[in-house]
Amino acid sequence: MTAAVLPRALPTGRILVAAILGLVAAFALLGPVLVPGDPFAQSLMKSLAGPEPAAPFGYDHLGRSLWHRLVHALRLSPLIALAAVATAAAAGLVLGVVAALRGGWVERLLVILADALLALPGLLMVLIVLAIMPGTATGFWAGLSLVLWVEFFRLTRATARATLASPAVQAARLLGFGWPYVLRTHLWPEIAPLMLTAAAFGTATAIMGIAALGFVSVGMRAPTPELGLMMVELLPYWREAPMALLTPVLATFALLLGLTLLAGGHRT
Amino acid sequence: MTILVSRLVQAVVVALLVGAATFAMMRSLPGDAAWRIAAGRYGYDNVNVAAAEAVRAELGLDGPWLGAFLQWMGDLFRLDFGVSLVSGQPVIAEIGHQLGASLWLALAAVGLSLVIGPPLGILAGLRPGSLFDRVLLVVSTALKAVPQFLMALILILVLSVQLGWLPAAGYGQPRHFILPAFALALGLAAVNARIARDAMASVGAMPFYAFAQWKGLSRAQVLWRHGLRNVSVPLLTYLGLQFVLLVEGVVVIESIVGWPGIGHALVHAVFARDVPMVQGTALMLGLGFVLVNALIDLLAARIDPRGAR
Amino acid sequence: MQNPFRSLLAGLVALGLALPGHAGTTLDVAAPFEIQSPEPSTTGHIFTRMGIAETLVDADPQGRLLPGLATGWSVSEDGLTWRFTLRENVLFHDGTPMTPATVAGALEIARGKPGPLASLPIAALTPEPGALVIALGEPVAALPAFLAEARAQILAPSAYGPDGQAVAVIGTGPYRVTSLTPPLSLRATAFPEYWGAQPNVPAVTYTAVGRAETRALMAESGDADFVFTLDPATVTRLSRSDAVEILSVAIPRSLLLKVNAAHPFLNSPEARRALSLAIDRAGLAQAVLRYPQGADQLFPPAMGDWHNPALDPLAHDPDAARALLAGLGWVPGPDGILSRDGQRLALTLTTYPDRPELPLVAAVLEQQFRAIGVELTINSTNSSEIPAGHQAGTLELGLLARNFALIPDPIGTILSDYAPGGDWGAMGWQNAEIAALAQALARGEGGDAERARIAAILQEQLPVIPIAWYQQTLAVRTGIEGAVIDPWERSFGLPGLRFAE
Amino acid sequence: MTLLSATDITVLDGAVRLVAPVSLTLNPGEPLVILGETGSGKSLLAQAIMGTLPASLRATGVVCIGGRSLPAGDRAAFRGLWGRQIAVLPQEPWLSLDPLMRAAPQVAEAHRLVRGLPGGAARDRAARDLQALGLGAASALYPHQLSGGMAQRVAIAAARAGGAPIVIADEPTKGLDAARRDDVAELLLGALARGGGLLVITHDLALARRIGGRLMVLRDGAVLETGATSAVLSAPQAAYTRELIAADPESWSRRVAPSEAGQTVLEARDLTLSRGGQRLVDGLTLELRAGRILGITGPSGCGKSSLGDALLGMLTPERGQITRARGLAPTAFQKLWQDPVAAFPRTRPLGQTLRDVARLHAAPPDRIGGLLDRLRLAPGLLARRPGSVSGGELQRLALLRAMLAKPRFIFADEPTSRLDPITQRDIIGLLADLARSDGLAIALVSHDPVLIERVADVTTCLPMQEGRKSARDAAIRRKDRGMERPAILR
Repeated sequence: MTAAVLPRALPTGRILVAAILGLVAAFALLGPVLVPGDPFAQSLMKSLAGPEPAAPFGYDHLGRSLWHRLVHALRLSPLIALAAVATAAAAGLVLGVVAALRGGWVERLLVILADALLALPGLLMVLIVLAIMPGTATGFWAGLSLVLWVEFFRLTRATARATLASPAVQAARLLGFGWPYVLRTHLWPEIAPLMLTAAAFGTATAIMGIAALGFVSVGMRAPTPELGLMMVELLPYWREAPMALLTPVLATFALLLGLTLLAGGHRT
Repeated sequence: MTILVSRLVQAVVVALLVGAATFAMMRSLPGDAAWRIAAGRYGYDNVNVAAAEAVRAELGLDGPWLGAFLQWMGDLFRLDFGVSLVSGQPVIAEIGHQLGASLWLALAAVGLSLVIGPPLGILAGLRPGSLFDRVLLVVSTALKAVPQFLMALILILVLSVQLGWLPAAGYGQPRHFILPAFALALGLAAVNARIARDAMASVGAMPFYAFAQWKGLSRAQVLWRHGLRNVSVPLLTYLGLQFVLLVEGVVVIESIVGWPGIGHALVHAVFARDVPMVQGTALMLGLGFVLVNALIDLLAARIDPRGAR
Repeated sequence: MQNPFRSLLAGLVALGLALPGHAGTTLDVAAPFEIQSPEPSTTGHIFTRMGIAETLVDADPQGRLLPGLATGWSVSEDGLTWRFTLRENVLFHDGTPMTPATVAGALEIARGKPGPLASLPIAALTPEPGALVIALGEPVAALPAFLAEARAQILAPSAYGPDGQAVAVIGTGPYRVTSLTPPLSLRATAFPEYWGAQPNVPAVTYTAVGRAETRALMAESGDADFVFTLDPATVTRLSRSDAVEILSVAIPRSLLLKVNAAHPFLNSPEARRALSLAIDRAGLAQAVLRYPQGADQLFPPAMGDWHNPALDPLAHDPDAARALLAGLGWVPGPDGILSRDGQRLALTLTTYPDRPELPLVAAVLEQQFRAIGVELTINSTNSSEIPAGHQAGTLELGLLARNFALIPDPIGTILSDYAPGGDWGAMGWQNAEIAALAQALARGEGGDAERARIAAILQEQLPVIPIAWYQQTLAVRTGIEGAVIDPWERSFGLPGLRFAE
Repeated sequence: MTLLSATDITVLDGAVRLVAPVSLTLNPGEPLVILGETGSGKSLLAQAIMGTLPASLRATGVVCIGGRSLPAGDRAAFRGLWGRQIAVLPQEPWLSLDPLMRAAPQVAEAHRLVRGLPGGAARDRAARDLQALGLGAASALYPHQLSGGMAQRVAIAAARAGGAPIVIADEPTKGLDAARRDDVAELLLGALARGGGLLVITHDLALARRIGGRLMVLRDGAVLETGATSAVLSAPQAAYTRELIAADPESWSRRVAPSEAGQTVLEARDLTLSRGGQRLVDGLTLELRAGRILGITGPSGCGKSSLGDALLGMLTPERGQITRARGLAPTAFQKLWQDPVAAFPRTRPLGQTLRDVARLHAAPPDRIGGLLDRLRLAPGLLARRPGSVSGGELQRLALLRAMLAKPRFIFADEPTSRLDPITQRDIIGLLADLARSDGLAIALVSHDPVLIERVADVTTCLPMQEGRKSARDAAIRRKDRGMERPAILR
């Protein structure tokens, strides 16, 4: 079963990924440099007004610049998502390796825990954690980390088990190499590409989750600019200002498309 | 047999996790739980000290930590989910109402996704690398990048608001199913199609697939007799995992279109801090996953006799 | 891949369109309130609105009390004994007759639960032949108005479980419940043995739709015939549509800023007035609420004689606001935020998203207060945080929508909110004069002069800062006649509706 | 009359010619054997004749079958011949049966759908076919419940059910034990009895000898020589053919052991091993001495690899004792694997891996270079990754890596079973040299008793333990199948 039979991504995928994610990142980072402004500043007279130099994407229903709100939103969700993914990846990696190395009841316990978490819808866990944690952003971070580590754990453990039982690792052990060497030269090169895929996928999942909960009004709170929240706020004005609603919709789609492509186009 | 035992263990741990999480939720409600519950019960116009005190007296919200936890888990394992803090109805009864609505929606969505996804995926998998395969890859990738709530939003804008073809919300008639079911199904179908495509491509590259043709069977006969059955196993297994995705979608979509299902109830319960309802619904969803996957395990074992490994 | 997909889609859509609706015989109502249970103390307002349950006393759109299940009432000289003559030949939906004893029993249960009745000094409820006698510990002039409130609805004895919780809705109204599926829907059909005129529409449904956008879409797509409460943007949009008719009426509900007057930053009337001057009510009303005007005093004109047209209207004048704050010793800091004795003028505003306009208004206020150097942190949370914060003394500012017509006589709300203060009213503020005036009014003493004085004191002291007066909006499908909005939010007026031929 | 004739068949990968113009004919009753090593183009030639080439390759030439002339490039035209004119036997019978279908229906479906028998008659025919092959009891089993030989016979029955007169078998003995080889040859020859044609593609001299008929030796896509099989094998004309024949263990001369045995390196007493609850080795005693080669042989799944793990300290014996000679470093015990690619970190350049080992064992800087020379390896290989080096070279690099650790004992677990005969002889020769010159104790595992007999000083034959059949099959399956299910599930 080689790459020829299962194309992992679009042939032009890499360029597309770089272009889309680069564009979104550039916008999020450089947006306010190009056009300085405040995502919270209102000018009610400009409610739903069209684009102008100070607000290239026009204004929302409260006369806040969509350009700047979008910049803020495109920093917020990815930041929370990346923080959660980093935490989850670190936890999953460590626990996965520990489980594969130690085996026995440590492994069994971790696997049972991971399996049980797998049975619970991620958004549900995030909702419960949000209800427990004081801050919304920290709540999202904690909740998403709790949900996402399972995937990293499972990947790491499966790969580590296979790799650690492989002749290559047996050979290294027979030759007298210690575990640190084995982990570095045998395990990490096998896990790293999987981690990238899982991280891209996890980031997309996290961003979707934040937006979805924002959209049903149980996520980030107004007036924080957040993608889902922006959409639900602008939905009533669809007829008056369709572009105002489409702006966050398209931005979300671009961001998620880039991440999905980065994750490899297909994944179970 | 071992499959079922491990699923049973999974179910028990799911229950433990849900119980612990909801207990923590109960104990750590920001602000006073009695106030929250009173607000959920009596509405913002009428929540006041008197209402909050009435709730506090009724629920006995104060008490020592450990005893309360043991009591909580004990109730859980006796399948006593208690009474909704908001409505005062037994949680079981409320969920009983809502489960049906969600189940129908989920079934409609899964059915629709199976009608759309796997046939296209198998068609693409029969000719890996063909134009059709590449187009399907692009379409399914794009669809996968659209979160379900966004899909619902787009469908509502296009089908309901602009074209006026379908009701944007509501429940009770068959036409109400179409929009939410599609919103859920398109995302599922995008992934289904990929799974089916990869499975088909991989089955198609297997020696037995070529050998069946060498025996003299026609392409269609080989696909029908040897292709579909082998593709169905990974597809089925994946469907089980997809259940979580489906449930998440149901939670979000139900809230958007006002579907009186378990997902809607869950979001509401979280918002109103109706912890027994959160516990009941979460447990139902988690155990639903375990049950569905146990059934799929059994079915897969029937189709694929090679055993679980 | 396009073709099979598209034809499938088209097929399903066609299927959806081909299925028979039930238009013509059934009227579908969509409103934001969820049905929690058959319990009147939580869900009663839906049952009275839908014409399923009734109260002893009724009210017209002007707030005048009318006979309901009681045909008339009288009070003794000392104001302590009320006698309500009960309507005869009234049947509950289970076929049992309404008797003085069942009425007394229903009210007895109602006053044991949280609600306006619980606060009344009722000494005894005594059934007498053809009448109910209520003995009070002290005079309550507005007692009939209290009995017009939804939670005082009269249900049959069989509606209650042994613990007094309602287990079924068995009322006396023109509609009888055929199915009740909390939290979202309810169906009812006309009750043939109703004591009054039969409704024109034989069947009604109620659907709880929490999201304003969704309600708007349902109104637009014709999926609901009668949509209660629309968000501002929808009103603008739907008013251009031929498919629906928009009704709008001023109601006795105000959007106001609850101020912790005990807070060191806010304990002088000047400080509160400064905040008030910072608010651009007209701009806010037009841009956010899409109302023609903002509130220039607490009581809206819809409250009739409580509205005092003679008051100096509240104005928008940021310069005056800054001057007032400067007079209190506040000095602008480098970032424009005022400070005094090393303390920044930073406040937390608590509000709740149940009413979608509140977070929006909060966001606007944040900017408008910043313009006079006041920093606002918005905490949009559960609605109970406001009364809870009031009780704990931790609330600083609360943005809320206050209904002055929980009962059709605002005196009930005034008493609980401002004499001296209450969960949804004044906080850390006491005014003996208001308390005395309000209590007198409650006993049935005094009239317009007392009401005007109360309004004037509130305008001067600003324990709460009025921002806007609410309009209730309603979308009715074109072709449905007879729709009126009840400003007291007691009824949808379903029996008066008819489908045009 | 000719059953099949192929004229000027070439196979091209783009502009690269993989098979030079080759012509052949197949006559009734006279088998044709195409002999060649991996990469000789023998399989491509067969595929071109059958019309089963992968889509990325192009074929030219003409194939005449049953009176019809088909251009070799027209793949679709061959489709109608499969099962009806040509019965194609697959390389790996296990992978060629639908894993989700019982054995009998896989035969019956060809009777029904190809030959056109009604359902009941097809089932009866299939049952009789299987009965005739001694598989009566196996007809209700799934492929994973069959042994390799049984699967091979089911596949033959299924391939022939369509009634095709010509049988083409591509490496029919791949993955089978030596003992099964003769059974397969017997079956294939059975097809000839009824006037059919037989084309066998193999690298296996023994099989070629058993089949007889005519032989065609292929190398680099070109025919080196043809002739009667017995004639070619007894008096090869081409140098390459001679080399090929010489590389067959049958032709090796017996190794002469050093007269004096060295000291004992490792000793196992009353060793009993179990794995996964299965008893593998029971009460085995053996001794390994410096300079000596211990041959270990036995059927697949008898516990050869587990014995190695135990000797190397990677598996704790259930009973018995393993004693290592005093004063030896733990790293003096090394191993060679059957699949050398799996024995190296996949993504690391080989040179880097070797330098890591050299550094760990404080080997002098020129040690790697010296060993490269000694093992006849080009230094350029060091820049490559394991996947892009040939199996023979990689196995020698694995040996080099083991040598860096200054071993006293090497457990060589089927080190040549995946290699071509000539390379096999090379590697085994190197091992024998090292045993002599460096005084290494070597345990050599092979399923080929002839090879062991020629090389080993002492031989241990591990018997199959009772009740181990199913576990053995599982073990074989794990080794044989790179892939059991779609990758998604793994």
